[in-house]
Amino acid sequence: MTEFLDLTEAVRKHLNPGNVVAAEGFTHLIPHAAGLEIIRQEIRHLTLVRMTPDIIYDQLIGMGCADKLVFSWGGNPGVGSLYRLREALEQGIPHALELEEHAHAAMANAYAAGAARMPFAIFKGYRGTSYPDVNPHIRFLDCPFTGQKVTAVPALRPDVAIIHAQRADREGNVWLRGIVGVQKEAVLASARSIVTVEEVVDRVDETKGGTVIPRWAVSAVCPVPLGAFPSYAEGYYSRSNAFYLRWAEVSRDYDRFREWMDRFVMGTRDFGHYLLALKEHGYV
Amino acid sequence: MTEFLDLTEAVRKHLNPGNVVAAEGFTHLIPHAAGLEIIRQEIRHLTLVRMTPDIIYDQLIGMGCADKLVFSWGGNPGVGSLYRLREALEQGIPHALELEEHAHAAMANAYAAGAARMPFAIFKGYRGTSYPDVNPHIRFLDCPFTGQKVTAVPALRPDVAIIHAQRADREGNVWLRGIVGVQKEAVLASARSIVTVEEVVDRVDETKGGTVIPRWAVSAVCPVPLGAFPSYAEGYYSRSNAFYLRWAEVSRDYDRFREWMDRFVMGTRDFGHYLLALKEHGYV
Amino acid sequence: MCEPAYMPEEMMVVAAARRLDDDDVVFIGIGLPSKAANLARRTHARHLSMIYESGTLDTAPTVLPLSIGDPELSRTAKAVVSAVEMFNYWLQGGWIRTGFLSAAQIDRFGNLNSTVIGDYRSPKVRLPGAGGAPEIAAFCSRTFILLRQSRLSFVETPDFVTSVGFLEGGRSRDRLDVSGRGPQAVITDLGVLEPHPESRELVLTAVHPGVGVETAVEATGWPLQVADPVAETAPPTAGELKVLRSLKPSETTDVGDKVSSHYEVSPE
Amino acid sequence: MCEPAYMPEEMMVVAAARRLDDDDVVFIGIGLPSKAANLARRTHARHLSMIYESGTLDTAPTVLPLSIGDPELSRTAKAVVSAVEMFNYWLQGGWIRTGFLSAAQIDRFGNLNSTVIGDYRSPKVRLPGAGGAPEIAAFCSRTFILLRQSRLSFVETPDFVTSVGFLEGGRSRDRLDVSGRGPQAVITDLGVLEPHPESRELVLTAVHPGVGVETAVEATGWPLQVADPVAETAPPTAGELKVLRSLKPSETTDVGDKVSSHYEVSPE
Repeated sequence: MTEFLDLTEAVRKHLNPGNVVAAEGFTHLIPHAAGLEIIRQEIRHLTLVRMTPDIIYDQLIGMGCADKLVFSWGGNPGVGSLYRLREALEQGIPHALELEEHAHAAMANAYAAGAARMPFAIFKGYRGTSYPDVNPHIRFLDCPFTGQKVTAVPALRPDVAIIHAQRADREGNVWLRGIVGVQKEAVLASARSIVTVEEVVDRVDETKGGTVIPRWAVSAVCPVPLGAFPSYAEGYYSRSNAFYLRWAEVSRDYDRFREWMDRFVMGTRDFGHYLLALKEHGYV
Repeated sequence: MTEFLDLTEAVRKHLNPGNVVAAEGFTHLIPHAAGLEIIRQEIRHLTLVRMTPDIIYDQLIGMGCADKLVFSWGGNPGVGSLYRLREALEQGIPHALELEEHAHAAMANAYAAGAARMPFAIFKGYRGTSYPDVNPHIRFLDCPFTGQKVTAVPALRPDVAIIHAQRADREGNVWLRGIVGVQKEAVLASARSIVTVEEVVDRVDETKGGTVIPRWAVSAVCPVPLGAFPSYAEGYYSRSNAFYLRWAEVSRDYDRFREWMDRFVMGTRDFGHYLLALKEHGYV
Repeated sequence: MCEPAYMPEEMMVVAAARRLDDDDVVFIGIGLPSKAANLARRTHARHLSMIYESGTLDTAPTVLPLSIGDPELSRTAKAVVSAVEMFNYWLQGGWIRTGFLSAAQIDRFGNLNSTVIGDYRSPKVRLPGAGGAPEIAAFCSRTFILLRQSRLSFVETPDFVTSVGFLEGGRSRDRLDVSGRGPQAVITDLGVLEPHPESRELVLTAVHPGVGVETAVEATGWPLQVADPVAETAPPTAGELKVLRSLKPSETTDVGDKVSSHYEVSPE
Repeated sequence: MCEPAYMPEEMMVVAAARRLDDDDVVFIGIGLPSKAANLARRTHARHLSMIYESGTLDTAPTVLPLSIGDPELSRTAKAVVSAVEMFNYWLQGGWIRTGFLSAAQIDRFGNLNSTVIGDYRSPKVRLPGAGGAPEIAAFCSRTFILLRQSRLSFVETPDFVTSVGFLEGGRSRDRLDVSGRGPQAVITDLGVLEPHPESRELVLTAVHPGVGVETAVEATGWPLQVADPVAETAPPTAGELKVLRSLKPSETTDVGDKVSSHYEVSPE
């Protein structure tokens, strides 16, 4: 059953060092504010899970919060590399990062299996690829009826899911619309969940579209306007493509990255102050 | 890629004797008009598949169209028995009916597996029940990662899916809203599909809610207003509970049932004339 | 103060409703469970979440739905999900706290038959079958069984097990790897049976007002264990009955006019 | 008539667009494939269905989306589905006719690497990884690969196979039980390579205007087979170029004002 919490409190209450954390968002509604709060609280030894790690995961990795990454596509969408991710893997900066690498279909099915409390998922992926050679979590089994070979991956059951949504009602029922990716599955697969929302309204339902996640499936709801920035929230604000481009500059060199993070993230007390600092320095 | 057809033509084109047919609808949007057209065309030796066979399946079975039924709950909802189904199973009237019996969870997963072109589905059902004793299509296998036992059922891959929806646009994209059951899965799992719709409109999409099935996933779209009667179409008309009650009277005795079907179904040339005849005799 | 008169079925509904909590998440079918949940939501459990098998989450019907697919349910639901999602994510996923079940037969361990009376291949009475019952029995954290008590339904050995209770009793359910804890009470028209904490055999723990223990024992097809002492259910209060009787079924409109407008052809 | 000047990338996009049919159902990523599909939809293939990996079915963007999750895509889509549904029902389900792929490395059988250059455990260059590419490669009925041709990318042995082409050639792909037929063409900045009907080895079947066969052979890291005769791609028409150059990227608005209104505190 959910409770309304300040984001700082929610992260303090639900995130512990060593947790498996899925901060999901598939090209939309990416929970940047919550990710930055994890960095601010210096929570370490995390296993980060996400289909499409982008800037916020680059930041978490660069700041040394992650021991392991479970993912299926890691890049700066439309721009290029994630330099902090690449340097972690190519040079162990700031420290080595363990990988469990998948394709999107495997991750999506693994979340769905987690949400359904299944120990594993089956699908038809990975045939003819090198992934089974480098990921021991990819196995094959035979259909008990036809003998056909199918692919199996273990279910994802994170300790904490974090997503951003457009709205919650006053009881904490969450509503999101637009591209939804695996956000619902991530929440349902996880032991705990934090949902940041653009605003709190009187009622949410699906009669005019969108998806509702009931309050009893969510641990904490935190109102954080613009909480997906530089990602977007359909109906609220658009993606800051400029920030994604500037991130390539900011993040390319480790020292520059640290300086930037120290100033804008570690040096601000919450997401609102971070945004105001970005604005002051011309980033928004 | 879809085409607009008259319901009579669509059934003639896509249904063949011996086909596996899933005319789905979970308490809503049940494709009665299409089912009656199968009866009118006397298409036999069908394997009928549906989670919740109700009146229309009772009619198909009583008229001898079905050799086999794959199902998970067979009753007259809120009323009681389906007498034609019961007499087929208890007394072989009009002929014996082979059963493949499941629980809802198994059927839903089997459709989803069919839609995903998987040979089988896994879930956690049937533990401690008698179903595996009477249904050889229920098997168990071990998780390749944890050794946990999971349940397996074969995928459903019908020859033809039939559903009813509220709307199609002029290109044949289908839109439905309200309770959706397994309709989308049934269409995607089947080799061919017929969709009857209440009306044809200029545009359908999901921006104000509902679900769209794209035209290229549907074989035929047939405008049939009231095509779900005595079931309902949310936003169009409500369920005729009175008809469900009267069906218990009409169907209890085989001869009475045959007489009724001969008069109202075999004796009318299409669904419109059937409804007019029902109206004339006080059934609506 | 004189107690109001009531029907046995009303006692069942009231007894079931009282067991629901304010923050409950309840999976319900039509009939008595729907009445019980709607009564609870209008009395002591205003935040209760009602979930119907048709895929409607957190419905708030203003009338009593006539079927699990009543449009009143989807109209007032916070979310409507597909059958696949309902069974996999919500039921098997373990999010539903309380489930209601009924059946044609029950045994001393709460195993239920709603499939067939007689032999499966040549049935005496063919019943509707499983539906979602096996999953409700397996995956709701707890279940309540609502069932009129008689030797025909409370049997030594059911002809079929559609939905599992405590299997063979004791800890035998645990080996099934199902997340639900099993039936917590069987509420009948005569009283309440609850599982013994060790043996998991159903024990008569309460009788409804005016019902003798012997009546309940007589109506049971196995030697019924009886708690000592047996409680007596508090009768329905005037308030409970008033709310219960105010629950009106949803209405439907006739399609006759629509038949005419769509299909009646004016004479050429 | 003098032919219009154009960039090599424009030739690639035009050559790709021409291969799309009016009733095509196309799975596209950002960049050249998105341009090709949008060009086709505005010229000869007005009924083409565009599907983006983010879950948007049958989108009709009025501008060129900047990412697969551009709000223009969900705003104009007929349907928006979850990632689970996209990969299971639509891609693996076999409903998508045409897929586009790219990569850092390709071999003579159209196997693609977008994962890593060098050793997987100690990479020289770590690339973004698979995303949906393995499923596009496996389950779209046919795929087109868009890739600039050079010895760095057209290699004897890729460091990793992210997405399967014709595996080891011949009928070896058939044993994988994937429904898609594999790559039908590799469209580069120099020409077009198509699989040999028997060996499935990529053969240079066309060069773009002004490109010599030798240039293409030189830019290939294996001994490139060349069709006899080699066709020459028709250059982009003025009409194609006009439409292609009219495709404008989607615009975004700055959130600066919203930062102020939500977070700027007036002095106390």
